[in-house]
Amino acid sequence: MTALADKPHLSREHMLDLFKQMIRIRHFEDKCYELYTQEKIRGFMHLYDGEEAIAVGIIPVLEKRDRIVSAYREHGHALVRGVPMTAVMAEMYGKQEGCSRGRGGSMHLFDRATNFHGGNAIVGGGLPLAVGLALADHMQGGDIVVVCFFGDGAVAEGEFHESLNLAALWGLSVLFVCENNLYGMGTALALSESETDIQRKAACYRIAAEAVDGMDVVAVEAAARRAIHAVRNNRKPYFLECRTYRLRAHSMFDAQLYRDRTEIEAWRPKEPIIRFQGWLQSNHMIHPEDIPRIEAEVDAEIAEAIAFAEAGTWEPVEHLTRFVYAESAVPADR
Amino acid sequence: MQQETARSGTIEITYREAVREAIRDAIKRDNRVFLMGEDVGRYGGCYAVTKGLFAELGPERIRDTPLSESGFTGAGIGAAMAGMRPIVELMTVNFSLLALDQILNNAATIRHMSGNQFGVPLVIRMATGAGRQLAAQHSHSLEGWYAHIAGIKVLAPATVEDARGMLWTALEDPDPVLIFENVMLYNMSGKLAADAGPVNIDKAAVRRPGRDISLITYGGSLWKTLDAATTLAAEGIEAEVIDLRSLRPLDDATIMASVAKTRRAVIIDEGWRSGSLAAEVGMRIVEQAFWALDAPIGRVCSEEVPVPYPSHLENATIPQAPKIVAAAKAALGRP
Amino acid sequence: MAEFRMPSLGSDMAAGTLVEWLVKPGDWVKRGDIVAVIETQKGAIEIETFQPGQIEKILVDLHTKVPVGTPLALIRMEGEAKLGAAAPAPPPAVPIAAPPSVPVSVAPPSPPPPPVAPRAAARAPASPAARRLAEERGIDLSTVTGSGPAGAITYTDVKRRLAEAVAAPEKRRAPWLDLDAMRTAIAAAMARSKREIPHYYLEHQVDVTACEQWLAQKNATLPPENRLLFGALPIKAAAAAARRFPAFNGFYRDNKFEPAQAVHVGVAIAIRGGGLAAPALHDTDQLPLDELMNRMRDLVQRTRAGRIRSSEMSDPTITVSSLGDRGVEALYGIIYPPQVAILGFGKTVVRPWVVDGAIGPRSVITITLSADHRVSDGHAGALFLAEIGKLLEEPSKLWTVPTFAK
Amino acid sequence: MDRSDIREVIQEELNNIAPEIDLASVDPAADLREALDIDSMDFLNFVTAIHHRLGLDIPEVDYPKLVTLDRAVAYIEAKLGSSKT
Repeated sequence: MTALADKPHLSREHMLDLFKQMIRIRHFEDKCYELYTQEKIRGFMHLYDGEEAIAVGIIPVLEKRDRIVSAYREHGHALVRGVPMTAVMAEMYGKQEGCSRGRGGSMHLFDRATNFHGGNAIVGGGLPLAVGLALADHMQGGDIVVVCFFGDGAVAEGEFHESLNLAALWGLSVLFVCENNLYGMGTALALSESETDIQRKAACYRIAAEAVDGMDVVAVEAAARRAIHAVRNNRKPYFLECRTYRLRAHSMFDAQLYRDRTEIEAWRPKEPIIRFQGWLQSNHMIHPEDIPRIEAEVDAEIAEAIAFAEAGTWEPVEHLTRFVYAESAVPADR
Repeated sequence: MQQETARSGTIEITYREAVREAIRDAIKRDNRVFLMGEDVGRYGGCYAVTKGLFAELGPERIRDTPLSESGFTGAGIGAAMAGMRPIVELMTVNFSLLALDQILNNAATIRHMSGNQFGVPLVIRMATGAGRQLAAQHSHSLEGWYAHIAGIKVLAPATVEDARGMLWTALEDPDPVLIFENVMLYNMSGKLAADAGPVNIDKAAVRRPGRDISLITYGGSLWKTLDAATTLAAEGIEAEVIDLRSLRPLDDATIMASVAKTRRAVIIDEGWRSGSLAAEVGMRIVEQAFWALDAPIGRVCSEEVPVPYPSHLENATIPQAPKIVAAAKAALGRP
Repeated sequence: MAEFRMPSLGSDMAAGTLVEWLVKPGDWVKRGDIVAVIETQKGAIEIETFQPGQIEKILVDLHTKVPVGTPLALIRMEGEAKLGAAAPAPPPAVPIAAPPSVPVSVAPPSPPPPPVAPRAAARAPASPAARRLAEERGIDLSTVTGSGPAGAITYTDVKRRLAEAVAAPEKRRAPWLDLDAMRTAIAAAMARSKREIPHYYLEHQVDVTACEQWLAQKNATLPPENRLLFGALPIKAAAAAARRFPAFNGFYRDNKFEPAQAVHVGVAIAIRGGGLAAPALHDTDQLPLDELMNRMRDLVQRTRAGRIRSSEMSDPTITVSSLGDRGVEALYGIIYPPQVAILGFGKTVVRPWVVDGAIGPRSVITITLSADHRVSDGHAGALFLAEIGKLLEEPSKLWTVPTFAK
Repeated sequence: MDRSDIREVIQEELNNIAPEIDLASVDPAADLREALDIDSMDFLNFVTAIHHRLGLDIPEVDYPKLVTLDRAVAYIEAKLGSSKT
């Protein structure tokens, strides 16, 4: 863990907030796992278990006006960005009170209020969108940062290279965040990439890059501050590879034949919540009663979200074709 | 350049110049509008449509892109989501296949899937069709594929008036609009009102009224169909020629009104017959005007082969006026 | 007592096979502990419990395939009595709330195009347009020669057939309407009427200007199919008057007169190409004018098509004959036996007429009565005609039903 | 709907009413009621048919404008023209 001294922001209140944010994601998704086995949630569901430090370290550093593009392992990003947990849970139930009107589900959370431009189920599909969002802001003379989250699997896609090149070529304020959890679904990184030191790929497009221990929320936050500052001021893209590990399967229905249990057990003690809790305790920044209080607050929020989703309603079938196109009349002839 | 015919207020202009004027006019009128595509700037466009615009409007608004169709099309979508009104030029429909995922899974889908929180007011222009001996990979006509996609609109300007007028209306549309420009039309010149402006993009047009048979077509095939109608007229057959203009949504009302009158229809479509736009139009006629039909619906489409390089084979592949005349006569039970 | 159930791990997973228990009764487990391994089509998957507590009882043996949701083990929660030792019956397993059934109603199917009405298989195929025209014009497709491929009948073929029909009227007239037979029947009836019935004749002229104005004002508000013809008014007036003067409404049979209970006015209808019939409009006095008009229109159309019901021919209790606007001023009809009266309405003529002492142009119609002197006399006939005249001067009264209490 | 179409519709309807008359031989300027021996019931049916097929409302006051073939065609053409604008 990074030394306490050179971390000016390490107030107790901020540390507990980081801790709570991670617990919030972990418990939320743990409940989702249970609800999925009870057939309340269907479709694909990809959990963030073990990678929470990345979302909690990066997203709070953004401004309200900044924009986020995520992929399908997106619950943590949405929750930390401020998409209401009630709306997220309702969306996973497929209820119309969900943040995408129940139409997207776990992989397609959208929220205009927080500039959360959705998950994307096509690997690498979000990268060009992020470039475009930054291009628009660039042409409108703004100074926002667009953060684009993707996994190590995406670096093999053509769009990854096209997007990095466009961002560098046109000087666009995109923070590319690669959540490298060592597996592209069932394929270990070494079996799909000739160069496994992913952050080195950014150099081909002259994009500043660094790798950070994705299990250390404080380290991730420090890197995020540097990266976001650089992007906003230099008006250039930045590449941040967060090295992490996912403790659960790729998605719900995955026998994980590609790795054995000992490897998972070896990573468990290194997961961000356990590490951060240990670090907080050794630095006397957390009191014994903090943890149960935080967990109670989080579990109460989750219970409320579930009740909200249970009470949610199904979008009427008659609305099936609404919003395929905009409903405002288009001025045809002028 | 256009010759100004002061007296009657019309100008003689080529289809290419009409498209260029539409782009220039849009960029000048709305600072959210910019053009993005391969070789559209310094090179002036591979069909010289955007020649001169780079010098006049600058690199920000006439933006050359690397050969990354998926990348810059996705960027166009992202920019549109964030308040811009981009015009993405995919050089030809043949290269648009690399961007089909972005067009289908993002552009066409986001409004519906986001519960109407995000729209994609984007225009994508691309050349289409065969006829320049560019062989199979450069001669596709896939408007029918795109007209299949829920969430986008698809246009086929066949006249200089539509080439000049459709772009602005499309840019004002809150949803993605694809505009297909047939390669054989760029050099065609025609009359245009000097002050020509935006036109509607949801109605078909009766280009030639007639009583005996409805010839329904779009884009590059319109002019071959009009030639066929002239030949038929010499034999006493009055054919009505319908220019679809919009391939999605289709203007059923105009089609059915024509078929109800003539009781016969032949559809001319440069796509391959199987699963073509012609198949869709034909099915709609059967659904909505069955009891008016006095003959089976005819189709004149491309032969189902990769378009060959030699011109005699290329001409044999794509619809031509004689084939249209023959199909019309067959429908009329005439030799 | 909570149940540990077979979890669903994917929408395409219907069941799982238990291959290994990692716990045994009595073990304490907490939320998230791996308790068993199940075999699925994707391979072996460790499953965890969400319910802390002590494993009470294993319910499913190894290597048995069970559907999703099947209870696999019972978990006794902290502080709960053990099963069996005077323990109350285990609380009913908390039923997993069945997922609210997603409304399965598919989007209301857009109305399927009208099913193609099964056509009697005409011998030669005919185009839809040809079929529709033939049906509209009542042309039998089998009588049409097709010029289309394999003799298929086209629209133009049917039109040509229609034109041919015009050229040959004989072939054209409905074969079931034998005018010659009709002529002989009329001859017999008229001859018998003249032989047996002592007719007396009366005539009465009536100012019908009010009728014309009322009718014009009424029709201005109606679409063509609901408009009234002038001819309907005299029939209504005659029916109303006949109700009050029974001597003109009945039958003379077996040397005596039977007054009729109802008033069925026989309407004389000319048939194209010669021929005449006077079928009955039943209960004419009870019909409101618009209903009377509809029935008259139907009666005329059926009569000309030769489809009159036998009751309509035998039931008339009095007959009204009108030559309409192209006839003559007055007509003196011959009574249809066994009836005892026939009214004639001549052509409406504009003639000088004294109204409140002043002379002016008025529309005047001449009404005639031929009646059976065995049943009624001139005096009664005059009163009868006067009543009809009075009714025609107040047309709005004729509009309502019944004009006069029965 | 041009002039020849209108004439065709009128002849078709008159043909329904007086099928045995050869319309081609009828003087287009002659009074139809005379030429085809049409009574007021027939004429009302004719007006009703035109109303249905062409969607034209024909008030009673206009009946005199329809008594010959030529005048009927002219009347309907004018009415259709005005209703289209």
